[in-house]
This record gives sequence, C-alpha cells and structure tokens, in this order.
Amino acid sequence: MLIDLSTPGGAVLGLLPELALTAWALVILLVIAWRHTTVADTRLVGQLSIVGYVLAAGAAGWLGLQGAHAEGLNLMIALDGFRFVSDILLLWIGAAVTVISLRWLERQGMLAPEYYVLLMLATVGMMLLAGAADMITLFLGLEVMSISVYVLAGYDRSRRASAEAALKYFLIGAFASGFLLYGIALTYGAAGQFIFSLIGGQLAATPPTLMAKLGMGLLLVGFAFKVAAVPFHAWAPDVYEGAPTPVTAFMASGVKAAAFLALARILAEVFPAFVELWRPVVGGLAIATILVGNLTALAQTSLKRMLAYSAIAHAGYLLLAIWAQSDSGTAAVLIYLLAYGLTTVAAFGILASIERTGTETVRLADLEGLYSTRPLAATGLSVCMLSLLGFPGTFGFIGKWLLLSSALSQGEWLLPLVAMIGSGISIGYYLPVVLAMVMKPAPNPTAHDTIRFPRPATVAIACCVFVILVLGFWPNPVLNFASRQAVQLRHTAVVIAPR
Amino acid sequence: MFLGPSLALSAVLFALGVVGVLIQRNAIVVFMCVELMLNAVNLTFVALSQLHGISGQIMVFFVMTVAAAEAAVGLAIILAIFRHTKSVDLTQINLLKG
Amino acid sequence: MTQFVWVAVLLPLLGAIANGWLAFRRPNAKGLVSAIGVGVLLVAFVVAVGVFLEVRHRAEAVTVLLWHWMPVTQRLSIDLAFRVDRLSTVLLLVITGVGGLIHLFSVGYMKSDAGYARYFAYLNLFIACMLILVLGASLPVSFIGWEGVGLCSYLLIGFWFEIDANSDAGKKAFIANRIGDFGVLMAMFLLWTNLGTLDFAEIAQRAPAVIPAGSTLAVGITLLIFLGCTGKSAQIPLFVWLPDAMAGPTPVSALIHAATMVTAGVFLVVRTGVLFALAPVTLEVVALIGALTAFFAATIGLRQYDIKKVLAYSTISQLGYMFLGVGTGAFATGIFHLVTHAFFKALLFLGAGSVIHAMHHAYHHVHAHDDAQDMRNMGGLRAVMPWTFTLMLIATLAIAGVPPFAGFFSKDEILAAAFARGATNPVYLVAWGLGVAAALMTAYYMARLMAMTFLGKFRGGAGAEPHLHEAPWIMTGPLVVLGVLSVIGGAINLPAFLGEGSAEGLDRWLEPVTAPAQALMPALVMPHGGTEVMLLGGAIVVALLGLTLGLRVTMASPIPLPGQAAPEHGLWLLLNRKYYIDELYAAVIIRPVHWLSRRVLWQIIDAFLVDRMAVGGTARIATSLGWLGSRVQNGQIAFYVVMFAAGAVLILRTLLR
Amino acid sequence: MNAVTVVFWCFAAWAVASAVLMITRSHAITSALWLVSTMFALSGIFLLLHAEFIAIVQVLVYAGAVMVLFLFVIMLLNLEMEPWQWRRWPIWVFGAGLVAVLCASLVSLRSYTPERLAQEVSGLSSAVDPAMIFPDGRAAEAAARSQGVVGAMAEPLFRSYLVPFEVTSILLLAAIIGAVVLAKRKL
Repeated sequence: MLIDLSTPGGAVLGLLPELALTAWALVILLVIAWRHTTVADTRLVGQLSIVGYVLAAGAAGWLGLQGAHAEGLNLMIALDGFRFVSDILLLWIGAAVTVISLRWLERQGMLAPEYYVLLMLATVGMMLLAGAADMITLFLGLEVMSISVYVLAGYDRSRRASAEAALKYFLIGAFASGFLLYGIALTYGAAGQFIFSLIGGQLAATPPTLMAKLGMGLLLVGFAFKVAAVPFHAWAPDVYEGAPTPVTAFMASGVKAAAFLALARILAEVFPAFVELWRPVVGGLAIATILVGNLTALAQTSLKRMLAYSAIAHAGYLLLAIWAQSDSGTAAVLIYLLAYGLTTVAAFGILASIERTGTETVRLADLEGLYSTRPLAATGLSVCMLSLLGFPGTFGFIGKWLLLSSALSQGEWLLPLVAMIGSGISIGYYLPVVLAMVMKPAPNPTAHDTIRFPRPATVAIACCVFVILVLGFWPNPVLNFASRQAVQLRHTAVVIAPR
Repeated sequence: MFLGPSLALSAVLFALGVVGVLIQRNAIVVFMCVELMLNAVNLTFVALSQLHGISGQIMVFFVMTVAAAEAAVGLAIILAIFRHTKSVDLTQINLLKG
Repeated sequence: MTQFVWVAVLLPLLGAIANGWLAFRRPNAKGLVSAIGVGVLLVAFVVAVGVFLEVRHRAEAVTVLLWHWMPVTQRLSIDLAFRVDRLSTVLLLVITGVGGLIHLFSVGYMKSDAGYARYFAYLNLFIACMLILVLGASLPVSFIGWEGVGLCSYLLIGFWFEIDANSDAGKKAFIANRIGDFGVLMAMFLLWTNLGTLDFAEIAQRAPAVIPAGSTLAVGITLLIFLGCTGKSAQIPLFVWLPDAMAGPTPVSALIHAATMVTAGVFLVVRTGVLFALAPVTLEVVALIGALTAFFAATIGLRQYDIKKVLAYSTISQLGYMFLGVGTGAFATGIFHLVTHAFFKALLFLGAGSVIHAMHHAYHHVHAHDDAQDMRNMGGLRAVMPWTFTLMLIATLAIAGVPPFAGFFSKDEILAAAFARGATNPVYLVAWGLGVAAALMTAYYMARLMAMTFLGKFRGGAGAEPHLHEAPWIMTGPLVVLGVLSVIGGAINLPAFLGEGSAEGLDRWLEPVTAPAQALMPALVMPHGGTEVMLLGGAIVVALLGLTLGLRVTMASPIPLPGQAAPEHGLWLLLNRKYYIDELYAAVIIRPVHWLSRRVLWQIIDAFLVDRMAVGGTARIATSLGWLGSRVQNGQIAFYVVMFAAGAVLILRTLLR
Repeated sequence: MNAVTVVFWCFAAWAVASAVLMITRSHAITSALWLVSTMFALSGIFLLLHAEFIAIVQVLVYAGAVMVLFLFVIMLLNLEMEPWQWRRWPIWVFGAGLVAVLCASLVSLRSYTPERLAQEVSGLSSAVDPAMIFPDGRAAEAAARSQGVVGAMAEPLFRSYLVPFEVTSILLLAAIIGAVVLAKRKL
C-alpha cells in the first residue's frame, strides 16, 4: 500500500496506530470524567484501556500486512516493517504492564485511573520515538514518553521514594534532553535537514565535519542516557527502585526498548556514513555498561534494585548488536528486546505480587522457601532468572546467541568476550534468587501468606513464561519474521549529489 | 549573520547551565538551569535557521512547547517531593542510593 | 525404532513434569511417583535396546530431525535434531540401563524422605537432559543437555536444602561448571565463524579441509572444549566441586557424579574427535591433565575418612584415566573405561549408600548423632551385610584392576595405549608412569575402605550394633545386577590375544564413529607379544600389591574414632611391635605420602589454593568491585551529573580525535 | 565593527553575565529573575538574527508565562534563605574541569562562518557563495517580506509540520494530566 505522507489523509493513515491509541486514551479520559471514585471504576478503566492497545496493535498489524510504504520519502514517521514490528512490541509491553497493574494499584491504594491514560500516552510517545523518521517527531515522541513516565514514576504519592524517583528521573532526564536537543541542532546545522534519510544522504556525501561529529556525539549522549548506558546510568537504579513496581517494569522494558529501536534507526539511517566514528563509542559504552551493570548488581540485596542493575547490564548486551550495524544485528536487537521485554515484565510482575502493601522492598531473604509455598510463582521467577542469565532452552539464550553472533560476524572479539564474562558474572546474582526460592526453607510457615496473585496478572505472567520457554526451543517463526523486518532498515545512506 | 559568535555564545550558555546543575542544591534552580540549557540550544537553532530556512525556527517553537510542558510537570513533581521532605534541597533527597 | 528415539527423551521429561506436579498435589502418593519415575526409565531402556538392535546392523549415523531450531541467516542453521550412531547408542544404553537401576535403588533408599516426588522429578529431568546431551546432532543441542544436567546436578546436590552447606556446594558446582561452559560456548563461536556449521557430522567433514592440522586455531578450539570438559568432568583445575557435590543423596552421587554426567566431558572429546585429532598438542595436554588428575586425586583419596569422599576422589581419579585414554587418541578405549566405570562406580556408590542407610537407621534407633558416613565409625559390617560386602568386594576388585573383572581390561588398555604412544612421545611415558602410580594407590585406598568398613569390629557403639541390617531387596537387587555387570563388563572389549572372534568388540563397534579422527592421527601400535604380557603382568602385580598393602596397613593398628588421637601418634607407639616391616614402610613411604596427601595436596592446594583463592578469590574480587560500584551510586543528583558530564566529554573527545 | 555588531556583543555580554549571576545566586527568586534577564538578552539576539516571531514568543511565553510559573511555585513553597556554600569535595573541582573541556569542545564551533558551512555542506574545495548553497534561507527571508513574519512561520507549521504540531497537543495533554494528578491534594 502506497501512502503519501504529505497529505493529511496520508498522514492519518500512516499514523493510524498512534492515532487509534490516542483516540482511545481520550475516550478513557471521558469515562474517567464520570467514573473516578471507587475501586471498581479504576478497575473498569484499566480493563477498558486494554482495548486501546488491541486496536492500535490491530492498526499496526493491518498496515504491516498491507505492506504500507511511503510515496517518496518517509516524512515525520517511518513506514516500514521495522516500525510496525516495533509498534506491536511496544503495544504489547504497554498492555502487559496494564494487566499486571490492574489489581496492584488497588492493593497499594493508588486509586487514580489517570494512571492508565498516562500509560497509554507514554506508549504513544514510545511508538512515535521508535517510528520517527525525522528529528522533530523523534524529539516530541521522546518528550511525550518522558513526561508521562516522569509522572508515572511519582505516581505513588504516599511514598517518599516514589516522589524522589520522579524528581531524579525528571531532573536528569530534562538535563539529558538538553544534550539530545543540542545534538539535533548541530546535526541540523551540518545537514540543513530534519528528515533522517536526507540527513543520512547529506552526511554521506561529504567527509565528517566538526559540526556533524559534535552533533552525533551529543545525540549519542542523549540516547545513552535513555538506554541507561554507563556512565549515564546512575539515575536508573534509584528511579527503578523508587517507582511503583509495574512502572519500573514499563521503564525497564518499554522505555528502554523504544530508545533502543530509535537508536538503531538513527544510526542506520542518519549516521551510516560515520560508522567507523561511532563504533568505538558504542563499543566502549557496551563494555563499560556490561561490566559495571553486572558487577554492581552483585552487591545488591533489594531484588528490585538488583533487577535495575541487571537491566543496565542488558542494555550493554543490546549495544553490542547496535555496534554490529548489520541486518543480523538489527534482527538481534528485535529478538533480544522481545526476549528481554517478556522476561522483565514477567519478573517484575511476580515481584509486584510478592510485594507487601506499603513501603517494604522485597529482599532476597523474603523469597526463601517460596518454592514450597508458591511453586508456580517460584518456577516462573526461576525461568525468568534463567532466561536473563541466557540459559539454553530459554528465549534469553536465543537472544544472547544472536547478539554475540552478530558481533562476531563483524570479526570483533573483544566485545563478545566481555559480554560472555559479564554473563558469567551475572550467575552471581541471578542464581541466588533461584537458590533462595528452591533450596532454602521458609523462615516461618506464614512467611508468604501476604502474597497475592490476582488472576489477570497470573494469566499474563504465565503467558510470558510459557512463551519464553516455547520460543527457547522453537524460535523459528519469530526469528524469520524478525529478520524479514530487520532488512527493511537500511544500513546505507542514499547518497545525494552535493549541492 | 553572527553564525560563529552565536554558536559560541550558545555553547557558553549551555555550559553555564551544566555548571548550574552541578553546583546548585535547590531543585527549582537546578530545573531553571536546565531551562537555560534549552534556551542556549534555541539560540543555535535560530542562528542556523538563517541559512537552513524557517524549519529551525519551527523547531524552536516546539522546544518552547516542550519546555512549558516540562515546567508544568516538573514543578508538580517538585511540589510532590516538598510535601514529603518539606525541602527542595537536593543534598537531602538521597533516600535511594547504593 | 531409531526414528522414535525422541520417545526416550520425551518420556523422562513428561515423568519429571508429572512427578513435579505430584510433588505439590499428592506428596504422599509414593507408589504412583515410583511407578512413573521408574516406569519411564524402563520404557526408555526398551527404546534404547530397540535402537541398539537396529544400529547393530548399520554402521552409518542416522539424524532424527525434530524441527528447525535457529535458522537465522543463510550461514547459521541449527536444527533440533538427534544423532543416532554407535557412540550415542552405547551411551543411551548405559544411561537408561544404569540410570534405571539407580532409580530402582532410590525407591528403597528415599522411601521415608519427605521430598520423594520432588526427588524423582529432578532425577527424571536429569535423565532427559543427559539423553539430549548424548543424542544431540549439533553442539548447541548437546549444549542444552550439557547445561541442563548441570542444573539438575545442582538441584540434586542441594536436595536437602535445610543444610546451608549443601546449597553452597550446589552453587560451587554450578559456578565451576559455568566456567567450563564458557569455554564450550567460545569454542562454538570459533567453530561457527570458521566452519559455518555446528553440526557434528558437518564439523567432522569440513574441519580437516578448513582448519590446518596443528594450527593455533585447532589448538585453541580444542583447548576451549577441553576447558568445558574439565568443568563437567571434574579435572584439574576445575575438580573442586565434585567432592563437595557428595552432599546430595547417595543414589544421586551414583547416577550423576559417578556414572553419567561427569563422563560427559569424555563423550564430548570423542564426539569432536576430529578436531582433537587436528591438534596433537591438545591431545598431549588432555592426556597429561588426565594422568595428573588420576594421580593427584588418588593421593588425596588415600587419607579421607568419609566413605563418599573416598569414592568421590576415586571418581575424579578414574575420570582422569578416561581422559588419559582419549588423550592417546584411542577414543574407544576411553569410552570402554567410561562404560565399565559406570558399572563398578555405580555399584560402589550404591553399596556405600546401602552402608550409610544401615548406619543411619542404626543411629536413628539409638538416637545417636554420629556421622553415618565416617568410616571410623564403621567396621565389621561384613557379618550383618553379607550381600553388600560381597558386591562391594567385586566392585573393589574391578576398580583395582584385578582380572577378570571389568576394570582390569579397560584400565589396562588405557595404560597400554599411553605406553605405546610413549615410544615416540615422552609426554605419554610420563602420563603412563603417573597412571601406574595412581593404579597402585587406587588399589590401596579401596582396600583401606573395605577394611575400615567391613572388617574388624564395629566401632559405632555397642548400642547401635544390633540395629544394623542388610538393605531391602529393592536396593540390593540393582546392586546384584551391577555386580554381574562389573564382573563380565570387560567382555565387551577383550584384548586381542584372548581370542580373535570376540576380542575388541567395542573398538570395532565404535569404528565408524572414530575412523575419521583416527585417519588424521598417526596409527597407534598397541604393544603385543612379550611387551603386552609384561604390561598385563605388571598391572596385576600393582593391583595386588596395592590391595595387600592397603589391607595390611589399615588392619595393623586400631582405628581411632573421629575426634580421638590422630593415627600418626598411634603408629609411633607400635613401632617396635609385631608389624615392624609395615611400620617401617609406613614411616618411610606411607606417612610421607599421607602427609603430602592430607596436608599439602588436600589442605593447601585443593582447599586453600584452588578452592579459596581461585574460586573464592575471583568471587570476592567481583563482589568488592560491585561494592565499589554501589558506593559510587551515592544518591546525589549532582554526583550523577558529574558522571554524566564525564561520559559526555569522553564521547565528544573520542569523536573529535 | 558596525553598530549591529556592537549591539550583538552587548546582548551577548548581558546574557552571559545574567546566566553567571543566575547560577551563583543563593536564593531561588534572585536566580529566577536573572534567568528572566538572560531570556530578554537572548530575545534581543533573536531579533538580530531575524527571528522576530521567536523573539516575541520568547518574551511572551518563556519570560512571561513559564518563569511566572516558576516564581509562583517558589513563593508557594516559601523557602527559607539557604546559605550559599561552595561544594568542598574534589569531585566538584573534577566536575568543573569536565565542564570546561565540554565547553571548549562546543565553543570550537565559533570558527563557523556561513562560507565555511556552505563549503562543508557542498563538499567543494574552493570558496562558494552561501546564498547559492542555502536557498532555503533566502526563501525564508523572501517569505517573511511577502507574508509577514507570522505568516512565514505559519505556512510550513500547518502544512509540513502538521503532524508534530498535533503531537504537541498530546504532549500538553499528558503534561496537564500529569500535573493535575501529582498536584491534587487527594486522589
């Protein structure tokens, strides 16, 4: 299907998934206007909001099946398989987080149904960020996402930690936005364009200039912040720990995924000509991120914080695939994000259910003996830990395998080696979780009585765990699909004649 | 045209914003320093838009919108933390660490 | 039947799921649990026999494709497929056969354990993983099983998780194994980037053309694979976990840490034999490490008091023999020892389990809390446990290398192969010497074990003695079968001079598997005629000497109870008495060796250097680095901004370089 | 040095001085007022750079609305005067050094002239006329003359940049919901 994005009709068609989700968010807002007082209202709004994700995913799927592509240039928003796949991935994360939030909000006494609207708007922002075809949409998408997530991080207003998380995220996030914007400005200066493919063509036509290099550097800084790469990671553990747990799941999977998808697109479409320049930077970030993330995770006692550092380490692995800058690397990014997203949502979902009402964080000792009282939850969390560890037979292994092989096929040795060392270190903190649940007795018979597994969350988590296992052994269809979409992201610029 | 001088001025103001974020302890002032950084970038856009056309100025327009939205949310967040700590001193806001 | 080999994998997997479910729903339905747990193994064994009957008439391998697993690009295509050939058939029979016997034994041994269903769930899962390991048609598929058996082993070591030390032992095992897995994974990537395949058959086909013989690449790949093997098969330097792994239930030690999982390394070397054939240097390393491990572990085994620890070090030592065997390039010989070892070591462990079971029950009756595994508390059990004694005696003779028991033939063949290689390469001669010395010590410590356990008088207290009794038939039955196998097991590969028709059965059976690798190596001329007879005679003499010495030295002096006077002092008092010769011998040779074994090798090298410094030290360094990272995270936004600015400056300066 | 250049440098000095004062004041209100002063200086520079619309919006929206919001919140919180103190630890010296390097990297952009940029963009080795290379700039000037400053902005804003313009409405919606949710006394 050929879409002319320069006409209003074409723009509406091209933005159908985003528009569907936004429109549904507005409908939900209207519902909230009348019903916002009781527990049942909150629950209703949450259930209704899932329809929006389904609608939007349907729209994205329809566009993808129609083979939608732009007439001429991709203006504002990209029309390719990579975007539709990204959209569905992000929508899935949004929907899954909504499901695990359903009863959790009630338990924690956070009865403000606007939560779900913000979640939807954040997802719209993520989709715009990941699908942007020019710098303006990219920046606005990033800000829509960030502003919604700043609020979500501080949503539990009864807890000081939540407010503190929001403040830290907001201040450092706005600070990082400044760098990103500066990068956009200088890239604009060097190319005279905001549209990705045109910038890419312009930059490929001439040797790297000072302004272009600085612009790219500052853009990388901005994205390194969003993906929480070392040394721009310091906010992440604090914010992940303080935010409400489902929001943490959203940040660790969705926000990170959107940032990575956008980074992959920018490096592929805008800076393919500078690949030798940015590779050392991305490689260095990857090494630092893998080592610092994994080592610091060792020292954690709070499970949420441990997962936060593990999320940092995983960003390092993903940078490896970005580094490869190849079709197999892009496919690896998609697969790894899917594997990591499934696992993270499931792990945080289980963690949210284990949490007691109030402020107490879940520590390793709190999990002791979980296997004997809650075998299914313990099994689920164990599968998540093994998948994060990259244990063969889980989807995490497939993801890690693809990452390493994409880097290795570029003839690189150091990065995969560091990744494997990091993966070795990670045994030191993933395994004790399994160990505590399976091998330690419960401290007392009533230790786990406060754990509640509401049905919707259980179903969502069980689905995730099941998919992790099934795809671990039978990833074929997903892999083929991902590699078909990945090749649509070109890694070469269309060189335009110098003016 | 003042292209070079504007870019340099922009860089200096941006750096001053970064310094402000580093040395200030008041969350509101830190946020204002971030606004200063955004303003500095706006200057770059405007300077470049003399050559590259009106699109740079349109970007500035969007940046101002974003800044306004960030201000609304940011100040609400600062109010929220103030309710808990009765202070906006960033050195006191370090419950989360380690 | 070959096409249905997946049934043998699927059934234990389903058994594991069913038992896992029962563990929570019907923890007391022990009858059902045993029926499922043992039943699936029985069916799997029938399948294995069916496969064997087919493979008997077929030399070439058959690949059973289940589904495509990871076809990502044109270059990388990995199928989930099983490879049924003569090597995997042998292993299939051993795993399902010996595994089935151990399952049966467990029915009696674990009868009163609360975690009965959970135990069988793990055990079935282990069998499924082990079968995936040996049946895998490509390295990644085998790697699933490789990792899976590690996980099961870890779960089973920590089975009695109420005791902290047990779960720590489990963790240690897992970490040591993961270090090895790192090597395998790296080797896989190297193979893939160079050969573009990970399929065993294609590796064997392409490797000789692509990888030059003796090249750094060949040595690198094989050394990495061997690193994995040292982890899984408890060789120097990654052997530290195996003795600790004895914390699990005894049948687990028999199944996983003696008969099956730990031999996976030997299997992997044979599976990738072509690669090893391309790297003679690695083969030397394998042989030398194997011989050193055999010697080193046997030395430590001389002076242990825990009956399972003796057997654990003995296992490490015997695994060393297997690696010495494959290191000479005589792959079939290594597999031969693997099979016979599975018989007699399983028998030894189960016998020890029977003894511990009896001791435990006796102590339980009198409410004593003495160590049921300490041999100093035993003695004189021959009278009450005649079956166990007889069967363990058979196993002892087998492991010591007394003809015509199974171990004699396999061990002798390994030493003969090493001796033959020694003619051209002195490294193998050293290895042979170490192997012979280890054989002497093996006989010694086994005789010591038998003497301390079964001979003399019962030292565990008069009160407990009347409660000692022979194990029930469900436990002794499997022992009898294993005993028969330990006696006649050597028949599968008799040396050539014992008759043309039946001799070297296993060698010929495995020839289709080992031929491609053998073609790349200089032919191994086995000693024959006078040399062969001399070697055989020497081996018999060494075995008998070791046994006699062990028996005499152990019986020479009263064995003190744990916590009482150290035997060294007791020996001095007896210096001028009846066993003067023995005592002199003890003073000049045995005591220094004991001292070396216990103080130097075990306490300093094993416990301190390897265990504390290498394994523990790495962990400590990592933890303290993590602590440092955690301190940097001080919660101050301004500090985070400094880090941010540092990163930004680094990035910009890198780009502007 | 003509009069316009003198005015530019005056504005620049004003902006930098105000910014320095802003980041070093110990009281939030003083800082806010110095930020307003910086913004006025910048708006003057925008005028010199022929961005009249942006200059006006800068004063109206930024200095007028956003900063008033800041002042409002500062006064609402009624913070007591916090004594100024330099951070003592060496880490801040380190931080200052880092920012100096950052600043130096970015200030290296001062060497850009329209001619240099034109040369870089065109990839030519000889000197070129910026007016030839950057037709968009001239077109914008022409549009400003024919349609007026606002018209020249409005035309592309509502045609080419319609989608981003609509996205800002989502942005503002999210900000409104967020601010309301966080600031409400009771959920």
